[in-house]
Amino acid sequence: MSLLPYIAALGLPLGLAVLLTWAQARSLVWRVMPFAPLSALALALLGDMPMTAQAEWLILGLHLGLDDTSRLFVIFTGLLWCAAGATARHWMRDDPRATSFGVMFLMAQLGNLGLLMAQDALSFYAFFALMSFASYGLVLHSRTPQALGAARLYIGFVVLGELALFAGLALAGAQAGSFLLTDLRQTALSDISVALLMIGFCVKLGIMPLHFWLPPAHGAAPVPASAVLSGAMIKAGLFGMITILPLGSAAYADHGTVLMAAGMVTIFAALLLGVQQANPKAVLGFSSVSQMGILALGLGAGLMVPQAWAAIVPVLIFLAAHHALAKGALFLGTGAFAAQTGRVTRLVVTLALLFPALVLAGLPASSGGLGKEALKTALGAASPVWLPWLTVALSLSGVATTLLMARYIAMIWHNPPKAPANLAPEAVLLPFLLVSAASLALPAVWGTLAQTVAAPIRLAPSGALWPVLCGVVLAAGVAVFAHAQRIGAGVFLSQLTAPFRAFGARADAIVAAKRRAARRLGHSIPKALGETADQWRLGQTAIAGLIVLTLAVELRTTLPAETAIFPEQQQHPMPLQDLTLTPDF
Amino acid sequence: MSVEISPMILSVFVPLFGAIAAFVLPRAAALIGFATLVLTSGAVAWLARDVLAAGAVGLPLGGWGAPLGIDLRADGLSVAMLALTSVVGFLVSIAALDSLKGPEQARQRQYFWPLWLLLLTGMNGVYLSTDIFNLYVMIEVIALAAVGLTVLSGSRAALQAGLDYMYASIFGALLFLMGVGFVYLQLGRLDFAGLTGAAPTGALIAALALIFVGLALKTALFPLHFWLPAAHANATAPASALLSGLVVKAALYVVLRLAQYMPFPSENLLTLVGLMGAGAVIWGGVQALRAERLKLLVAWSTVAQIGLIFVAFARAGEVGLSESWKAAALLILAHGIAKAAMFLAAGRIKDEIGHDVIRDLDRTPIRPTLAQFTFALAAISLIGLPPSLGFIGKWSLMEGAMAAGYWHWVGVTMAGTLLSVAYFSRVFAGFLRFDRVRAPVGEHQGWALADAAPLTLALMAIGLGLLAAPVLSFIEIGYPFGVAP
Amino acid sequence: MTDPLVIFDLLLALAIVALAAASLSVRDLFSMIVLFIIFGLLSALAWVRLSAPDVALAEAAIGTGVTGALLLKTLHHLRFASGTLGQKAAYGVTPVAPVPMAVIMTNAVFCGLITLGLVVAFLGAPAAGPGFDPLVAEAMPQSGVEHPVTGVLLNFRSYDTLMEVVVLLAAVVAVWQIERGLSEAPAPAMGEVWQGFARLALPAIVVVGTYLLWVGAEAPGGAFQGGAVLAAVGLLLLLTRAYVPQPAHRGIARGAFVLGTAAFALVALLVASGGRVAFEYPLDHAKTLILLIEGMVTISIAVTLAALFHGREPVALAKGDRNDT
Amino acid sequence: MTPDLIYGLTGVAVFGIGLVGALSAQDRLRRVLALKLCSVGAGFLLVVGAWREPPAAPDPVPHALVITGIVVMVSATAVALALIRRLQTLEATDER
Amino acid sequence: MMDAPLLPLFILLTSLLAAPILFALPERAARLRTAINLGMAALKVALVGWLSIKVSQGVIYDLRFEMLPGLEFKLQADPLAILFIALSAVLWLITTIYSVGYLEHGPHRARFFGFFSLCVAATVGIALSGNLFTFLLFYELLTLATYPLVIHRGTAEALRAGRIYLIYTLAGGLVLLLGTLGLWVLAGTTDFVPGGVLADVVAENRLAAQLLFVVLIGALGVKAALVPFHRWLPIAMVAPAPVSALLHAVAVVKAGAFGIMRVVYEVFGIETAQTLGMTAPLAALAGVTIIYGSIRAITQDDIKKRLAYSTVSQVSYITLGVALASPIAAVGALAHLIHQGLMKITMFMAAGNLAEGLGVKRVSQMDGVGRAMPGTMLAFTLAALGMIGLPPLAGFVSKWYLAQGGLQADQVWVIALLLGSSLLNAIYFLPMLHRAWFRDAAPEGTGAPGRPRIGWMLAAPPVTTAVLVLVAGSFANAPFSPLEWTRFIVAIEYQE
Repeated sequence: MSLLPYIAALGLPLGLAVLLTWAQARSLVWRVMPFAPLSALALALLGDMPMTAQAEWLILGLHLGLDDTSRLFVIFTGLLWCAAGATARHWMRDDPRATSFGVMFLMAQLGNLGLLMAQDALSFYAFFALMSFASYGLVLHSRTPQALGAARLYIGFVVLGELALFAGLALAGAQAGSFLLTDLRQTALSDISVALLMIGFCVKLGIMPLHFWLPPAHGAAPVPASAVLSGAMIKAGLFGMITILPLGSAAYADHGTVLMAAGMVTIFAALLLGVQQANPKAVLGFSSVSQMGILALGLGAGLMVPQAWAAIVPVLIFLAAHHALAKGALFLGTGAFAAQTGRVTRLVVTLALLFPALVLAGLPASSGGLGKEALKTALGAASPVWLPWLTVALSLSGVATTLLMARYIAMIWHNPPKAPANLAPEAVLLPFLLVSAASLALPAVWGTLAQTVAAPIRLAPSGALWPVLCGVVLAAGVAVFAHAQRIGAGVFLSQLTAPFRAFGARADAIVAAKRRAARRLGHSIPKALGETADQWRLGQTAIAGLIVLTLAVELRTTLPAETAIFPEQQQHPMPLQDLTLTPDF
Repeated sequence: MSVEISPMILSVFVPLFGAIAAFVLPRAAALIGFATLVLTSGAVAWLARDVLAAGAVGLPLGGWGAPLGIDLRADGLSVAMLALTSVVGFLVSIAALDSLKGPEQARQRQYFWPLWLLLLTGMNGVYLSTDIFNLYVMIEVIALAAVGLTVLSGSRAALQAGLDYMYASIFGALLFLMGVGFVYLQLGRLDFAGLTGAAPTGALIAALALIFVGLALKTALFPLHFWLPAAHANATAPASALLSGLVVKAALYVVLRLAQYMPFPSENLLTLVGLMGAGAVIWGGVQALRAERLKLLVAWSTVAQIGLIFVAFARAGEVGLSESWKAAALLILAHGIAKAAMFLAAGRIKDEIGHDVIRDLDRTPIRPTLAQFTFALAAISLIGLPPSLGFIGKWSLMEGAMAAGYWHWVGVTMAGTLLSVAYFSRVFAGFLRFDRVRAPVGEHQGWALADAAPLTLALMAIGLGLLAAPVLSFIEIGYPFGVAP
Repeated sequence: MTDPLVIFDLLLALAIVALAAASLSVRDLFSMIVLFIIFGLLSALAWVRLSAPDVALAEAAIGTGVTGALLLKTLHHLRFASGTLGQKAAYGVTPVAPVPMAVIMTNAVFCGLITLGLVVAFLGAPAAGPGFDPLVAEAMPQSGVEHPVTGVLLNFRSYDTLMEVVVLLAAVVAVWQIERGLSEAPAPAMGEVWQGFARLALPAIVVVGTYLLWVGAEAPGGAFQGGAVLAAVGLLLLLTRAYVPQPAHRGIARGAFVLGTAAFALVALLVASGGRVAFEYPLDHAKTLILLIEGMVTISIAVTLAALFHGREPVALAKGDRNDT
Repeated sequence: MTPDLIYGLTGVAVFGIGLVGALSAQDRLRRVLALKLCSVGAGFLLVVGAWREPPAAPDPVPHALVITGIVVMVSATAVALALIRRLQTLEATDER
Repeated sequence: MMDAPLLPLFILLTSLLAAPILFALPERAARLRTAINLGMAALKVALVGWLSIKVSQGVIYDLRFEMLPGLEFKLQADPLAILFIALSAVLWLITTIYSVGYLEHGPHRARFFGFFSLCVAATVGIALSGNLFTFLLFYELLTLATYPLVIHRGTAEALRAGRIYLIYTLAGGLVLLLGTLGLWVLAGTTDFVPGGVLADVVAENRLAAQLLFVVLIGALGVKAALVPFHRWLPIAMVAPAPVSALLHAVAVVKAGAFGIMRVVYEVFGIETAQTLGMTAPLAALAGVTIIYGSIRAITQDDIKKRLAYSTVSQVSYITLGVALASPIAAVGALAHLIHQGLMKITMFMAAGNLAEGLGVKRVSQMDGVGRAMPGTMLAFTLAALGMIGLPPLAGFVSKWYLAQGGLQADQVWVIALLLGSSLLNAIYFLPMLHRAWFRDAAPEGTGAPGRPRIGWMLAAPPVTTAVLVLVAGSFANAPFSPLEWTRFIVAIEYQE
């Protein structure tokens, strides 16, 4: 198998990054920035799986390849990078540090795509590190104190993660006797190496308590960067676990337990932390943390019960895609929202944002709902002890996400993110809408896209509405409560009853006005009528009129046509003595 | 030789002799008048006993018998009217004793009694008559005496009102007389029995129209009410009570009677009557709402109430006439009693506080509480709240209308009731508001004899409602309208 | 029916209608009254043509004579009271806002319609309709009088007649009640000739009146006509100031007013014995009783009519008093 | 063409004329007179009703009724005129 | 014990005859008036006690006389009547004591107590009415007797309130007249018969029966203060405190609610009403009223106005219970008739005491009043907690049965409604309690300078009724408790 496709796929971002350092080519590079992952995408979409290539010659031997799993990752990651690139092109147009951003962006992209294609531990580690460190630049980009702090935190965790990963990979390689990932997967790794690997990847995933870096970083990075950070890059942690850990072959009950517990804590703790955030992107960051908790549940279950892994992994992939697209859409939407200047267009964007938000929250029949249901089903095969808890946690995670999404929607209105000064409002809309549409369409296309691993999703029930509803209701309640808190209970109550009072007052006023008018009329009309009647002596006229009327009425009724007014013969009508009148004298 | 005297002739002649005596002996007029009322009431009670015992009774005066002679006849309805007249008259007389006792009213006192007793003669005559020409003469007796009572105070307003009343009265009587002429022309006789079953011809239709309009004018049925408010509002209190409570009822009674004998109050004519009544209910109510003086308000309420009586009469059309008259009769009785009470109470209020401007009723520290209470009680009956007689009348009205499907009359009645609530509550508000009074509000001063008569009347108006069933069965004695109940 | 009489009837009818219309439309009130008096007299004539001499007499004496005198007196009073006495100018009593012509026209149209309706009704009525005549003819022998009209008035329908006297009584009570005070126009000056005429005429009129009363039993005439003629005596006495009512006479006057009513009613009541009802005079005494009643009623009528003409109750007043309310 | 027809129509006409006057006249005296005309009209009607073809005597009852009517009318007229006089006096004294 | 067939009449006469005597007494004869008042009230309680024992033994009282052909004035003492009559008798006694204290030096006492007696007579008459016609008679008498009480103060505001009251209630009465007539014409009788009298009519003339239902309920709904006819009630609270207490707890609104019961149970019959499809809309209307009244109550600062809106809400529980057409809900409704009366009268008397003793008329002035008037406020607290529905107070019992009834009738929304209403009750009552007990009085002005002097006649009645609230709730299952009596009635009405 030729290495060429891989060179094309990975060389394109690399080449562009290099070109970007050349001033003359910059504008061209920026123009094609959205298409940087295109070759990788094409490879993933068109290539026959599995396909591998190696360049033993490069460094310690570079093994690249794609299989059914990584291919899917490439697809949604690439898509997201495309959209982010398109956004970045406009976002960075007037940025003085655009070049450095572009380079870092492309490098991170290279790392991301590369690690998905890596087939050996070292290249994997390298791409992984490339991605992580390049991202540092993205996080740092704005150079604000906030960004600096976030970056500092970020880099600290990255370092920690890289160290753990490195140690883990090293140990694993030692135990497996090979650095090929396939070998690692088949080896029963020692507990410690698995633990180290888990730490490394969990830092990337942001599983608690290793999550601290994530929200600030996602909040601080520019919109296109945070979209890929949250959508694409953190999935590298998942991908790493799936490809490196010996899941499905060996049981690591303790690890699984820890991971699952952490996941569960993460789901809800992220909620608690997230709702306190004022920066909408930070809220989204916590939402990502929370969502990764869900993934952790699946991973943990897989660690605990290897038999269940086969059922779990397709779902995890789906969930990753789902989260990547939805969260990416949300981040891009945040940018799109920030780019809007008018209230109406903001409202429209908010409405559009509701779709990915609800998808994320797990609206039935959306990717969120399906994914969660599928996960539940898959987890059914795992530990029966944990199952009810998992089910509950998954369901409640819908509530949690809904709450976070509500918080997010509230916050983009309260603290609108800043957009670059001269950004055309409509420029960044297209990527956002594209990713949103992709997110919505995911359940529909997944079948054709994923083929072999799509079955659990196809079979999953559409999911329940109540978590979302609960979340909405709770959010509304909380909003009301917060509103009340802010303005004081008394004021709030009066606000609450204001419509009633207003209605009552209005009704009263209308009635009063009507009554006044009626009274005026009621006084003036009879007065005028009465006076006129007196003055014109209409009563007299009425006498005559009434006689005429009575005559007419009586003639009309008692004299039908055949009755003669001039009877020919008039009989004396009655006998003169009438006994009925004098019944008893 | 023993003189055999019928109570019927007595109930006409006793007041007549009383009037003569009161006129000849002005100093003793009050005493004579009072004694006459007692005796007349006795005669009526005697007659009522006879009627209860024997059903309708008749008396062919001169022994000739109708149609040549004139018959008197008393059935339940006539005795009920006689009783109404006696009772109300008696109580108004008591009130008059008090209200005319001042030295400055010597002249009024001197003429009040003869006129009132002549009025009584006329009314009792109407209720016993069975001859339409005799009715004409009786109506004229009533008219002259009533005009005399109207102008008793001698004020210019009263005189103007009295003159207008006089014109209307004469006019109405003349229309009636012309109608009598046509009846004679067609039938050759004038007794009620002769009217029964007569075929409708042009002459009789003309007679009907003339007589009906003449009576409508006399009873002040809208739109022929123009003379009434001023006349009743400007008369002295006892006179107002008599005029409003009793006099208009005489003409109303004749309408009822003629409807009993005249062969053709057709459906359309009844509709016309009902419409006029509805007009009266509305117009009278509206005018009462904007009346500025208490007595004027009460007078307008009379217009409305008379309208209501006619609505009751027309409530179920031609077919229902044999029942509708009872509702009308009940309302006549109710209104007679209550309105007399109300006018007397209004007079008492005016006497006590010195004016009867509704707007200023709440500015006076003097509160004739008993008179006000009486006024309120009378208003309850006039509005038609249970258990008053007015309520029973209204109940009968609406029941019949409903059963016959004449919903519009139900609507009119309800509208009239609401209007009456509205205009009477204006007065109540004046009675009960205290915050605009400058001086300390006077308390109830104890019982005043002058309040006894109106209070009794008002209590009767309320309490008779509980006795409606016997009253109803009484007026059915002799089967007016020929239908056994 | 001969032609000349029909023509006479037609002419008379035309004159009556024309006079009626003229009296209402003439501007001057005095002319109005004069035209009315002529109208009344012609009507009486018409009633003679309709073989109703009693009615004609009553109409002439009371309906036209007394009414005319009352109207003239009132007109005189009005002109005096409003300070226009002696002026010839037409006088409208109350200055009221004029009624629009449209309303008057409407009235006229309505009245025309009514009249039309009444004409139709009249034409439709039986020409020689049923009546009381057979009943009267049958009952006359028991009435105690020969003249049918008197029989009806004082026997068959004497209740009506009693009430009619009561109406008269009511009128005089009402008039005394209404009119008070001294503000009366001085009587129009009467020349010597009038005074002499009055002296001569009075006995004659009294005789005529009494005669009328007396013949009432057999021929046209009777209490009302006689009373009216006798009232003329009173009018003349009052007009010529031959008699000035004194407060002291009030009692007598009241007695005279009620005399007829009281006697009538008493008789009517007292005869009700021995199976008879009120107003049923015993056959043997019928004529006497009727004559008694007639006499009393005549006196009352005469005095009452005169009093109605005079108007107010005679009262004693200190000089300068204008009113005695 | 008999007298009853002629005078009957006369009566109705007089009644009608009186009616117009009673409704429309604004002068108090004239209204009284108009009413009197009406009563004469009514009298005509009754007298006409009583009339019989000459050899026969007329019905006496209507005659009696008309006489009663005349007396009643003169009473009413007297009262109305007294009212008018009294009112005029009051109005005149008020004005002065 | 002797049999006295005229017993209901005597009960009616104790207050009906008292009225003219009280009117006639001169203003200064205060002792005599008090003696008559209390004597009559005590006599009535005794007679009612006797009557209820007799009725529970199955004696039937039925007095009638004919007013119009076929139309009777009819008094009957059935268990339902006893329920209402006992309430009014007991509360009359208590309120009379309270009024004597309240009006000790006020003007127009003769008038006040006269109409007060008439008002109670009318209430008793309403309870004892054996047919709709008699009911109408007393219903109108009630309107007329309460009008002078509402405007007793004679101010412009009182007059205005009185006018609105009069217009609403008289219009309602007129509509009731129409309905009664309609019933008379349709059914030929107006008698109250368990199971209704209209079953036959409904079959052939469904629309007319439906119209009749709407007319009758609309007419009665005016007095029962159902939305949208409730407007008069909060306005009428300008009346003196004892009048408000009586109006809200016993007489007027209860007369309306009681009338609705009679109409639904004994004119139409619950099955017929259901067949007509009229109970569900009625229940919905009651639900709307419950919520609406509570919401409006929240923002009222005037104590009495808040209580008035609370009444709007609470009285509709009764209507709701009737309209749910389930026996258990009916038990709740009937029990609430009593319980709400006890609770609301307590609160109004307490509010009157606050106004009298401290001059406190607004919620915002209530800071620290609990310390100033502990007895009164304790009573108020008990009643308020009862209103919210805390066990073991009376309000809990009725709400519990209503909720059970809602379940029985498969109307789960009722539960939500009751919960929501309780929540709202808490929202508007608890702040009052919080202010009264947990806040310090304002240093000057609004607060109480020291312990106020109110006589025992003012202090004792609310405490008494509050104790009754506690007892009625705690001993709900004891014999002769309102609840037990209610079960007895429901067994009759549902013909079980």
